[in-house]
Amino acid sequence: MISIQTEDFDPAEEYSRLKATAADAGAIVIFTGLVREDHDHQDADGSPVKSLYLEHYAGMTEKSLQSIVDEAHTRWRLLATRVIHRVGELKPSDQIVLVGSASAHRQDAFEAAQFIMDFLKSKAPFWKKQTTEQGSDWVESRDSDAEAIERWQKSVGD
Amino acid sequence: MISIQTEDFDPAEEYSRLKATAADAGAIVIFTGLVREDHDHQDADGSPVKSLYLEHYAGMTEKSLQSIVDEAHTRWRLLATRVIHRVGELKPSDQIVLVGSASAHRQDAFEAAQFIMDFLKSKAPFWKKQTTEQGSDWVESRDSDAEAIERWQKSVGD
Amino acid sequence: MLTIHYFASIREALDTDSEQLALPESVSSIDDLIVYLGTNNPAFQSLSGAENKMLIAVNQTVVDKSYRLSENDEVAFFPPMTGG
Amino acid sequence: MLTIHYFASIREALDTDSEQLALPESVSSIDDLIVYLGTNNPAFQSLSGAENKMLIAVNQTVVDKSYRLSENDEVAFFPPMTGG
Repeated sequence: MISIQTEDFDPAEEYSRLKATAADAGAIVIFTGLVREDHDHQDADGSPVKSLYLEHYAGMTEKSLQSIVDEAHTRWRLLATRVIHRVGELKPSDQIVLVGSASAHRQDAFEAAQFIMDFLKSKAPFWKKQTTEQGSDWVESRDSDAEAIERWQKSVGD
Repeated sequence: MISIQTEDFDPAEEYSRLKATAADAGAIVIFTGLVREDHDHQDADGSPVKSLYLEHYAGMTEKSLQSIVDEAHTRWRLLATRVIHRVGELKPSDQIVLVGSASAHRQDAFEAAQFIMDFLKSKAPFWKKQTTEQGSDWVESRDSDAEAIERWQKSVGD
Repeated sequence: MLTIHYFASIREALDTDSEQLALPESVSSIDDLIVYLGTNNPAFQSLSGAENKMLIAVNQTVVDKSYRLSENDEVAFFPPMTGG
Repeated sequence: MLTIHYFASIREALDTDSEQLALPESVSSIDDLIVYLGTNNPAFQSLSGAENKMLIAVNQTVVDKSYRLSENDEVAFFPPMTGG
Protein backbone atom coordinates (compact mmCIF):
# COMPACT_ATOMS: atom_id res chain seq x y z
CA MET A 1 0.00 0.00 0.00
CA ILE A 2 1.22 3.48 -0.92
CA SER A 3 0.15 6.77 0.69
CA ILE A 4 1.10 10.35 -0.10
CA GLN A 5 -0.12 12.61 2.67
CA THR A 6 0.45 15.83 4.57
CA GLU A 7 -0.42 14.21 7.93
CA ASP A 8 2.12 12.48 10.14
CA PHE A 9 2.14 8.68 10.41
CA ASP A 10 2.68 6.18 13.22
CA PRO A 11 5.41 3.59 12.59
CA ALA A 12 3.98 1.42 15.41
CA GLU A 13 0.64 1.22 13.63
CA GLU A 14 2.35 0.35 10.33
CA TYR A 15 4.40 -2.38 12.03
CA SER A 16 1.25 -3.91 13.56
CA ARG A 17 -0.53 -3.77 10.23
CA LEU A 18 2.34 -5.44 8.38
CA LYS A 19 2.57 -8.13 11.05
CA ALA A 20 -1.18 -8.78 10.83
CA THR A 21 -1.24 -8.75 7.01
CA ALA A 22 1.84 -10.87 6.44
CA ALA A 23 0.83 -14.22 7.87
CA ASP A 24 3.85 -16.27 8.95
CA ALA A 25 6.34 -13.46 8.34
CA GLY A 26 9.75 -14.14 9.84
CA ALA A 27 11.19 -10.67 9.25
CA ILE A 28 9.75 -7.18 9.31
CA VAL A 29 11.78 -4.09 8.47
CA ILE A 30 10.50 -0.59 9.17
CA PHE A 31 12.60 2.25 7.81
CA THR A 32 11.73 5.79 8.85
CA GLY A 33 13.28 8.91 7.33
CA LEU A 34 13.36 12.09 9.42
CA VAL A 35 14.03 15.76 8.70
CA ARG A 36 17.56 16.67 9.81
CA GLU A 37 18.55 20.05 11.10
CA ASP A 38 22.12 19.45 10.04
CA HIS A 39 21.58 18.99 6.31
CA ASP A 40 24.59 18.20 4.17
CA HIS A 41 23.51 18.93 0.65
CA GLN A 42 25.83 20.50 -1.88
CA ASP A 43 24.29 23.93 -1.41
CA ALA A 44 24.48 23.81 2.38
CA ASP A 45 25.58 27.05 3.93
CA GLY A 46 26.06 25.54 7.37
CA SER A 47 23.12 27.09 9.14
CA PRO A 48 20.50 24.73 10.60
CA VAL A 49 17.40 23.83 8.63
CA LYS A 50 14.33 25.54 10.08
CA SER A 51 11.82 23.93 7.77
CA LEU A 52 11.56 21.73 4.73
CA TYR A 53 8.90 22.02 2.03
CA LEU A 54 8.11 18.90 0.01
CA GLU A 55 6.56 19.35 -3.42
CA HIS A 56 5.37 16.43 -5.54
CA TYR A 57 3.79 15.63 -8.91
CA ALA A 58 0.39 14.25 -7.88
CA GLY A 59 -0.51 11.23 -9.97
CA MET A 60 2.98 10.52 -11.24
CA THR A 61 4.20 10.10 -7.64
CA GLU A 62 1.80 7.25 -6.93
CA LYS A 63 2.51 5.71 -10.34
CA SER A 64 6.28 5.76 -9.95
CA LEU A 65 6.17 4.49 -6.35
CA GLN A 66 3.88 1.68 -7.47
CA SER A 67 6.31 0.64 -10.18
CA ILE A 68 9.19 0.66 -7.66
CA VAL A 69 7.18 -1.46 -5.22
CA ASP A 70 6.12 -3.84 -8.01
CA GLU A 71 9.72 -4.28 -9.04
CA ALA A 72 10.66 -5.05 -5.41
CA HIS A 73 7.95 -7.73 -5.31
CA THR A 74 9.42 -9.24 -8.50
CA ARG A 75 12.95 -9.32 -7.14
CA TRP A 76 12.29 -10.54 -3.58
CA ARG A 77 9.83 -12.86 -1.90
CA LEU A 78 7.73 -10.37 0.01
CA LEU A 79 4.58 -10.92 2.02
CA ALA A 80 3.68 -7.22 2.30
CA THR A 81 5.12 -3.76 1.75
CA ARG A 82 4.15 -0.27 2.87
CA VAL A 83 5.23 3.16 1.64
CA ILE A 84 4.16 6.48 3.17
CA HIS A 85 5.61 9.78 1.99
CA ARG A 86 4.65 13.12 3.42
CA VAL A 87 4.41 16.34 1.42
CA GLY A 88 4.05 20.00 2.41
CA GLU A 89 5.78 21.83 5.24
CA LEU A 90 7.93 19.84 7.70
CA LYS A 91 10.17 20.70 10.64
CA PRO A 92 13.43 19.14 11.92
CA SER A 93 12.89 15.71 13.52
CA ASP A 94 9.54 15.31 11.70
CA GLN A 95 8.98 11.96 10.00
CA ILE A 96 9.10 12.30 6.19
CA VAL A 97 8.96 8.78 4.82
CA LEU A 98 8.27 5.23 5.94
CA VAL A 99 9.10 2.05 4.04
CA GLY A 100 8.03 -1.26 5.54
CA SER A 101 8.55 -4.79 4.28
CA ALA A 102 7.59 -8.21 5.57
CA SER A 103 9.05 -11.48 4.37
CA ALA A 104 9.74 -15.02 5.49
CA HIS A 105 13.46 -14.21 5.57
CA ARG A 106 15.44 -11.21 6.74
CA GLN A 107 17.54 -10.82 3.58
CA ASP A 108 14.46 -10.24 1.43
CA ALA A 109 12.90 -7.79 3.87
CA PHE A 110 16.13 -5.78 4.28
CA GLU A 111 17.04 -5.62 0.61
CA ALA A 112 13.52 -4.76 -0.56
CA ALA A 113 13.22 -1.88 1.91
CA GLN A 114 16.61 -0.55 0.89
CA PHE A 115 15.82 -0.91 -2.80
CA ILE A 116 12.51 0.93 -2.42
CA MET A 117 14.19 3.78 -0.50
CA ASP A 118 17.02 4.07 -3.03
CA PHE A 119 14.63 4.38 -5.96
CA LEU A 120 12.15 6.55 -4.10
CA LYS A 121 14.99 9.04 -3.46
CA SER A 122 15.76 9.75 -7.07
CA LYS A 123 13.01 8.22 -9.22
CA ALA A 124 9.81 9.40 -7.54
CA PRO A 125 8.82 13.02 -8.29
CA PHE A 126 9.40 14.70 -4.95
CA TRP A 127 11.40 17.90 -4.49
CA LYS A 128 12.67 19.40 -1.26
CA LYS A 129 13.11 23.07 -0.52
CA GLN A 130 14.87 23.91 2.71
CA THR A 131 14.69 27.09 4.71
CA THR A 132 17.54 28.24 6.93
CA GLU A 133 18.32 31.66 8.40
CA GLN A 134 20.04 32.40 5.10
CA GLY A 135 16.84 31.90 3.10
CA SER A 136 15.23 29.13 1.07
CA ASP A 137 16.89 26.82 -1.45
CA TRP A 138 15.86 23.85 -3.50
CA VAL A 139 17.87 20.84 -2.37
CA GLU A 140 20.14 19.52 -5.10
CA SER A 141 20.22 15.84 -5.95
CA ARG A 142 23.24 14.00 -4.58
CA ASP A 143 25.67 11.87 -6.55
CA SER A 144 25.58 9.30 -3.76
CA ASP A 145 21.87 8.78 -4.42
CA ALA A 146 22.54 8.10 -8.10
CA GLU A 147 25.28 5.65 -7.07
CA ALA A 148 22.92 3.92 -4.64
CA ILE A 149 20.71 3.09 -7.59
CA GLU A 150 23.52 1.82 -9.79
CA ARG A 151 24.35 -0.99 -7.39
CA TRP A 152 20.94 -2.57 -8.08
CA GLN A 153 22.16 -2.93 -11.71
CA LYS A 154 18.99 -4.01 -13.53
CA SER A 155 16.99 -0.78 -13.63
CA VAL A 156 13.28 -0.35 -13.01
CA GLY A 157 11.14 1.65 -15.39
CA ASP A 158 11.61 5.31 -14.64
CA MET B 1 21.97 -1.14 24.44
CA ILE B 2 21.68 -4.92 24.50
CA SER B 3 19.03 -6.97 26.32
CA ILE B 4 18.57 -10.72 26.67
CA GLN B 5 15.17 -11.44 28.14
CA THR B 6 12.30 -13.90 28.33
CA GLU B 7 9.66 -11.11 28.17
CA ASP B 8 8.24 -9.76 24.94
CA PHE B 9 9.29 -6.31 23.69
CA ASP B 10 7.52 -3.42 22.00
CA PRO B 11 9.07 -2.23 18.71
CA ALA B 12 7.12 1.05 18.99
CA GLU B 13 8.77 1.82 22.30
CA GLU B 14 12.21 0.99 20.90
CA TYR B 15 11.61 3.23 17.88
CA SER B 16 10.60 6.12 20.14
CA ARG B 17 13.62 5.59 22.33
CA LEU B 18 16.02 5.49 19.37
CA LYS B 19 14.44 8.64 17.94
CA ALA B 20 14.74 10.43 21.30
CA THR B 21 18.34 9.23 21.89
CA ALA B 22 19.69 9.89 18.41
CA ALA B 23 19.47 13.65 18.11
CA ASP B 24 19.23 14.76 14.48
CA ALA B 25 18.90 11.22 13.11
CA GLY B 26 17.84 11.12 9.46
CA ALA B 27 17.23 7.38 9.29
CA ILE B 28 15.95 4.80 11.74
CA VAL B 29 15.74 1.10 10.91
CA ILE B 30 13.86 -1.33 13.11
CA PHE B 31 14.22 -5.00 12.22
CA THR B 32 12.01 -7.52 14.00
CA GLY B 33 12.41 -11.28 13.72
CA LEU B 34 9.35 -13.48 14.35
CA VAL B 35 8.80 -17.19 14.98
CA ARG B 36 7.56 -18.86 11.79
CA GLU B 37 5.20 -21.80 11.73
CA ASP B 38 6.50 -22.83 8.34
CA HIS B 39 10.14 -23.37 9.22
CA ASP B 40 12.49 -24.39 6.45
CA HIS B 41 15.52 -25.75 8.17
CA GLN B 42 17.43 -28.73 6.85
CA ASP B 43 15.80 -31.09 9.29
CA ALA B 44 12.27 -29.86 8.57
CA ASP B 45 9.73 -32.63 8.34
CA GLY B 46 7.03 -30.41 6.92
CA SER B 47 4.75 -30.20 9.94
CA PRO B 48 4.13 -26.76 11.44
CA VAL B 49 6.19 -25.52 14.35
CA LYS B 50 4.17 -25.51 17.56
CA SER B 51 6.82 -23.95 19.74
CA LEU B 52 10.42 -22.87 19.74
CA TYR B 53 12.77 -23.07 22.70
CA LEU B 54 15.72 -20.68 22.77
CA GLU B 55 18.75 -21.60 24.83
CA HIS B 56 21.73 -19.28 25.33
CA TYR B 57 25.11 -19.08 27.04
CA ALA B 58 24.54 -16.39 29.66
CA GLY B 59 27.49 -14.04 29.84
CA MET B 60 29.02 -15.00 26.53
CA THR B 61 25.83 -13.92 24.75
CA GLU B 62 26.06 -10.35 26.02
CA LYS B 63 29.80 -10.29 25.36
CA SER B 64 29.52 -11.50 21.77
CA LEU B 65 26.58 -9.20 20.97
CA GLN B 66 28.52 -6.28 22.40
CA SER B 67 31.49 -7.05 20.17
CA ILE B 68 29.19 -7.26 17.12
CA VAL B 69 27.57 -3.92 18.00
CA ASP B 70 30.97 -2.32 18.66
CA GLU B 71 32.18 -3.49 15.26
CA ALA B 72 29.07 -1.98 13.64
CA HIS B 73 29.81 1.35 15.34
CA THR B 74 33.35 1.18 13.93
CA ARG B 75 32.20 0.47 10.40
CA TRP B 76 29.28 2.88 10.12
CA ARG B 77 28.43 6.31 11.46
CA LEU B 78 25.72 5.40 13.95
CA LEU B 79 23.94 7.60 16.46
CA ALA B 80 22.36 4.72 18.40
CA THR B 81 21.75 0.99 18.21
CA ARG B 82 19.49 -1.43 20.05
CA VAL B 83 19.50 -5.23 20.29
CA ILE B 84 16.91 -7.31 22.11
CA HIS B 85 16.91 -11.11 21.95
CA ARG B 86 14.41 -13.29 23.71
CA VAL B 87 15.18 -16.68 25.22
CA GLY B 88 12.99 -19.48 26.55
CA GLU B 89 9.75 -20.83 25.11
CA LEU B 90 8.18 -19.02 22.12
CA LYS B 91 5.17 -19.63 19.88
CA PRO B 92 4.61 -18.97 16.16
CA SER B 93 4.26 -15.23 15.36
CA ASP B 94 6.02 -14.30 18.63
CA GLN B 95 8.74 -11.69 18.36
CA ILE B 96 12.22 -13.22 18.88
CA VAL B 97 14.69 -10.48 18.11
CA LEU B 98 14.84 -6.75 17.47
CA VAL B 99 17.72 -4.81 15.97
CA GLY B 100 17.41 -1.05 15.72
CA SER B 101 19.81 1.52 14.32
CA ALA B 102 19.74 5.28 13.96
CA SER B 103 22.03 7.30 11.75
CA ALA B 104 22.21 10.55 9.83
CA HIS B 105 21.98 8.58 6.57
CA ARG B 106 19.92 5.62 5.48
CA GLN B 107 22.79 3.56 4.09
CA ASP B 108 24.53 3.43 7.47
CA ALA B 109 21.35 2.56 9.35
CA PHE B 110 20.37 -0.20 6.89
CA GLU B 111 23.79 -1.80 6.61
CA ALA B 112 24.50 -1.71 10.34
CA ALA B 113 21.17 -3.39 11.17
CA GLN B 114 21.78 -6.06 8.54
CA PHE B 115 25.35 -6.61 9.72
CA ILE B 116 24.28 -6.99 13.34
CA MET B 117 21.54 -9.49 12.37
CA ASP B 118 23.90 -11.51 10.17
CA PHE B 119 26.48 -11.88 12.91
CA LEU B 120 23.92 -12.38 15.67
CA LYS B 121 22.54 -15.35 13.69
CA SER B 122 25.72 -17.37 13.70
CA LYS B 123 28.19 -15.76 16.10
CA ALA B 124 26.10 -15.18 19.23
CA PRO B 125 25.57 -18.27 21.40
CA PHE B 126 21.86 -18.94 20.91
CA TRP B 127 20.39 -22.31 19.97
CA LYS B 128 16.88 -23.07 18.81
CA LYS B 129 14.93 -26.23 19.44
CA GLN B 130 11.68 -26.56 17.59
CA THR B 131 8.70 -28.71 18.47
CA THR B 132 6.30 -30.01 15.85
CA GLU B 133 3.75 -32.84 16.00
CA GLN B 134 6.65 -35.12 15.06
CA GLY B 135 8.62 -34.18 18.18
CA SER B 136 11.43 -31.84 19.11
CA ASP B 137 14.62 -31.14 17.18
CA TRP B 138 17.54 -28.79 17.50
CA VAL B 139 17.55 -26.46 14.51
CA GLU B 140 20.64 -26.91 12.37
CA SER B 141 22.69 -23.96 11.25
CA ARG B 142 22.13 -22.92 7.66
CA ASP B 143 24.78 -22.48 4.98
CA SER B 144 23.03 -19.29 3.88
CA ASP B 145 23.73 -17.77 7.29
CA ALA B 146 27.43 -18.55 6.97
CA GLU B 147 27.38 -17.01 3.48
CA ALA B 148 25.62 -13.91 4.81
CA ILE B 149 28.62 -13.33 7.05
CA GLU B 150 31.20 -13.86 4.33
CA ARG B 151 29.92 -10.92 2.33
CA TRP B 152 31.02 -8.56 5.11
CA GLN B 153 34.60 -9.75 4.36
CA LYS B 154 36.59 -8.29 7.26
CA SER B 155 35.54 -10.49 10.17
CA VAL B 156 34.66 -9.40 13.69
CA GLY B 157 36.11 -11.20 16.67
CA ASP B 158 34.06 -14.32 17.34
CA MET C 1 -4.06 20.34 -26.47
CA LEU C 2 -0.81 19.57 -24.67
CA THR C 3 -0.88 20.10 -20.91
CA ILE C 4 2.50 21.23 -19.61
CA HIS C 5 3.44 21.10 -15.92
CA TYR C 6 6.43 22.73 -14.24
CA PHE C 7 7.73 21.70 -10.83
CA ALA C 8 10.01 22.91 -8.06
CA SER C 9 12.82 25.30 -9.11
CA ILE C 10 11.58 25.31 -12.72
CA ARG C 11 8.05 26.20 -11.63
CA GLU C 12 9.41 29.04 -9.52
CA ALA C 13 11.77 30.36 -12.20
CA LEU C 14 8.93 30.46 -14.74
CA ASP C 15 6.37 31.61 -12.19
CA THR C 16 3.92 29.13 -13.77
CA ASP C 17 2.84 25.70 -12.64
CA SER C 18 1.10 24.67 -15.83
CA GLU C 19 -0.13 25.76 -19.20
CA GLN C 20 -2.12 24.43 -22.13
CA LEU C 21 -0.79 24.51 -25.65
CA ALA C 22 -2.12 23.36 -29.01
CA LEU C 23 0.60 21.07 -30.42
CA PRO C 24 2.46 23.45 -32.80
CA GLU C 25 3.10 22.28 -36.41
CA SER C 26 6.87 22.57 -35.93
CA VAL C 27 6.85 20.28 -32.87
CA SER C 28 7.05 16.52 -33.16
CA SER C 29 9.52 15.59 -30.40
CA ILE C 30 10.27 16.85 -26.88
CA ASP C 31 13.43 18.36 -28.37
CA ASP C 32 11.26 20.42 -30.74
CA LEU C 33 8.98 21.42 -27.87
CA ILE C 34 11.95 22.67 -25.83
CA VAL C 35 13.13 24.79 -28.76
CA TYR C 36 9.58 26.11 -29.28
CA LEU C 37 9.07 27.00 -25.58
CA GLY C 38 12.56 28.57 -25.40
CA THR C 39 11.90 30.79 -28.42
CA ASN C 40 8.90 32.30 -26.69
CA ASN C 41 10.41 32.41 -23.22
CA PRO C 42 14.08 33.21 -22.51
CA ALA C 43 13.69 32.01 -18.91
CA PHE C 44 12.73 28.56 -20.17
CA GLN C 45 15.56 28.61 -22.69
CA SER C 46 18.15 29.11 -19.97
CA LEU C 47 16.56 26.44 -17.74
CA SER C 48 16.69 23.88 -20.54
CA GLY C 49 20.48 24.20 -20.91
CA ALA C 50 22.37 20.91 -20.45
CA GLU C 51 23.97 22.12 -17.21
CA ASN C 52 20.56 22.26 -15.51
CA LYS C 53 19.79 18.52 -15.82
CA MET C 54 16.13 19.24 -16.54
CA LEU C 55 14.06 16.04 -16.59
CA ILE C 56 11.01 15.43 -18.76
CA ALA C 57 7.97 13.23 -18.17
CA VAL C 58 5.26 12.49 -20.70
CA ASN C 59 2.04 11.10 -19.32
CA GLN C 60 3.75 10.73 -15.96
CA THR C 61 6.66 8.61 -17.14
CA VAL C 62 10.20 9.96 -17.51
CA VAL C 63 11.24 10.06 -21.20
CA ASP C 64 14.22 11.39 -23.12
CA LYS C 65 14.23 14.33 -25.51
CA SER C 66 13.69 12.23 -28.62
CA TYR C 67 10.23 11.20 -27.41
CA ARG C 68 7.55 11.79 -30.14
CA LEU C 69 4.67 13.84 -28.82
CA SER C 70 0.99 13.23 -29.48
CA GLU C 71 -1.92 15.64 -29.24
CA ASN C 72 -3.27 15.58 -25.62
CA ASP C 73 -0.03 14.42 -24.04
CA GLU C 74 0.68 15.54 -20.48
CA VAL C 75 4.23 16.90 -20.43
CA ALA C 76 6.17 17.87 -17.32
CA PHE C 77 9.52 19.59 -16.82
CA PHE C 78 11.32 19.31 -13.48
CA PRO C 79 14.75 19.18 -11.83
CA PRO C 80 16.25 15.89 -10.57
CA MET C 81 14.10 14.39 -7.82
CA THR C 82 15.08 14.75 -4.17
CA GLY C 83 12.55 12.69 -2.23
CA GLY C 84 12.87 10.61 0.90
CA MET D 1 39.81 -26.03 38.30
CA LEU D 2 38.47 -25.90 34.76
CA THR D 3 34.77 -25.20 34.48
CA ILE D 4 33.24 -26.93 31.46
CA HIS D 5 29.83 -26.00 30.05
CA TYR D 6 27.79 -27.93 27.50
CA PHE D 7 24.96 -26.40 25.50
CA ALA D 8 21.99 -27.39 23.33
CA SER D 9 22.24 -30.79 21.60
CA ILE D 10 25.59 -31.49 23.27
CA ARG D 11 24.19 -30.74 26.73
CA GLU D 12 21.27 -33.09 26.02
CA ALA D 13 23.41 -35.88 24.60
CA LEU D 14 25.69 -35.80 27.64
CA ASP D 15 22.85 -35.14 30.05
CA THR D 16 25.10 -32.60 31.79
CA ASP D 17 25.19 -28.84 31.57
CA SER D 18 28.49 -28.32 33.33
CA GLU D 19 31.25 -29.93 35.31
CA GLN D 20 34.42 -28.98 37.16
CA LEU D 21 37.72 -30.60 36.45
CA ALA D 22 41.25 -30.16 37.79
CA LEU D 23 43.41 -29.51 34.72
CA PRO D 24 44.91 -32.97 34.04
CA GLU D 25 48.70 -33.28 33.58
CA SER D 26 48.24 -34.68 30.05
CA VAL D 27 46.14 -31.70 28.93
CA SER D 28 47.72 -28.53 27.61
CA SER D 29 45.48 -27.68 24.61
CA ILE D 30 41.77 -27.95 23.82
CA ASP D 31 42.72 -30.82 21.52
CA ASP D 32 44.19 -32.64 24.53
CA LEU D 33 41.10 -31.88 26.61
CA ILE D 34 38.84 -33.35 23.92
CA VAL D 35 40.92 -36.55 23.89
CA TYR D 36 40.85 -36.68 27.69
CA LEU D 37 37.06 -36.15 27.94
CA GLY D 38 36.46 -38.68 25.13
CA THR D 39 38.52 -41.35 26.86
CA ASN D 40 36.33 -41.12 29.91
CA ASN D 41 33.06 -40.63 28.05
CA PRO D 42 32.19 -42.41 24.75
CA ALA D 43 29.20 -40.06 24.25
CA PHE D 44 31.54 -37.06 24.24
CA GLN D 45 33.96 -38.87 21.96
CA SER D 46 31.29 -39.35 19.30
CA LEU D 47 30.06 -35.75 19.64
CA SER D 48 33.56 -34.40 19.12
CA GLY D 49 33.91 -36.11 15.71
CA ALA D 50 34.65 -33.70 12.86
CA GLU D 51 31.22 -34.30 11.28
CA ASN D 52 29.49 -32.71 14.27
CA LYS D 53 31.04 -29.27 13.88
CA MET D 54 31.37 -28.87 17.64
CA LEU D 55 32.48 -25.35 18.60
CA ILE D 56 34.63 -24.45 21.57
CA ALA D 57 34.76 -21.28 23.65
CA VAL D 58 37.31 -20.48 26.32
CA ASN D 59 36.42 -17.71 28.72
CA GLN D 60 33.41 -16.90 26.52
CA THR D 61 35.33 -16.40 23.29
CA VAL D 62 35.32 -18.92 20.44
CA VAL D 63 38.75 -20.51 20.01
CA ASP D 64 40.20 -23.31 17.89
CA LYS D 65 41.43 -26.64 19.13
CA SER D 66 45.07 -25.57 19.40
CA TYR D 67 44.18 -23.10 22.17
CA ARG D 68 46.47 -23.56 25.23
CA LEU D 69 44.46 -23.99 28.40
CA SER D 70 45.21 -22.39 31.78
CA GLU D 71 44.09 -23.47 35.21
CA ASN D 72 40.68 -21.83 35.98
CA ASP D 73 39.64 -21.41 32.33
CA GLU D 74 35.94 -21.55 31.55
CA VAL D 75 35.52 -23.94 28.62
CA ALA D 76 32.32 -24.49 26.66
CA PHE D 77 31.34 -27.00 23.99
CA PHE D 78 28.35 -26.33 21.75
CA PRO D 79 26.94 -26.88 18.25
CA PRO D 80 26.91 -24.05 15.63
CA MET D 81 24.79 -21.14 16.81
CA THR D 82 21.26 -20.66 15.49
CA GLY D 83 20.05 -17.39 16.95
CA GLY D 84 17.82 -14.69 15.54
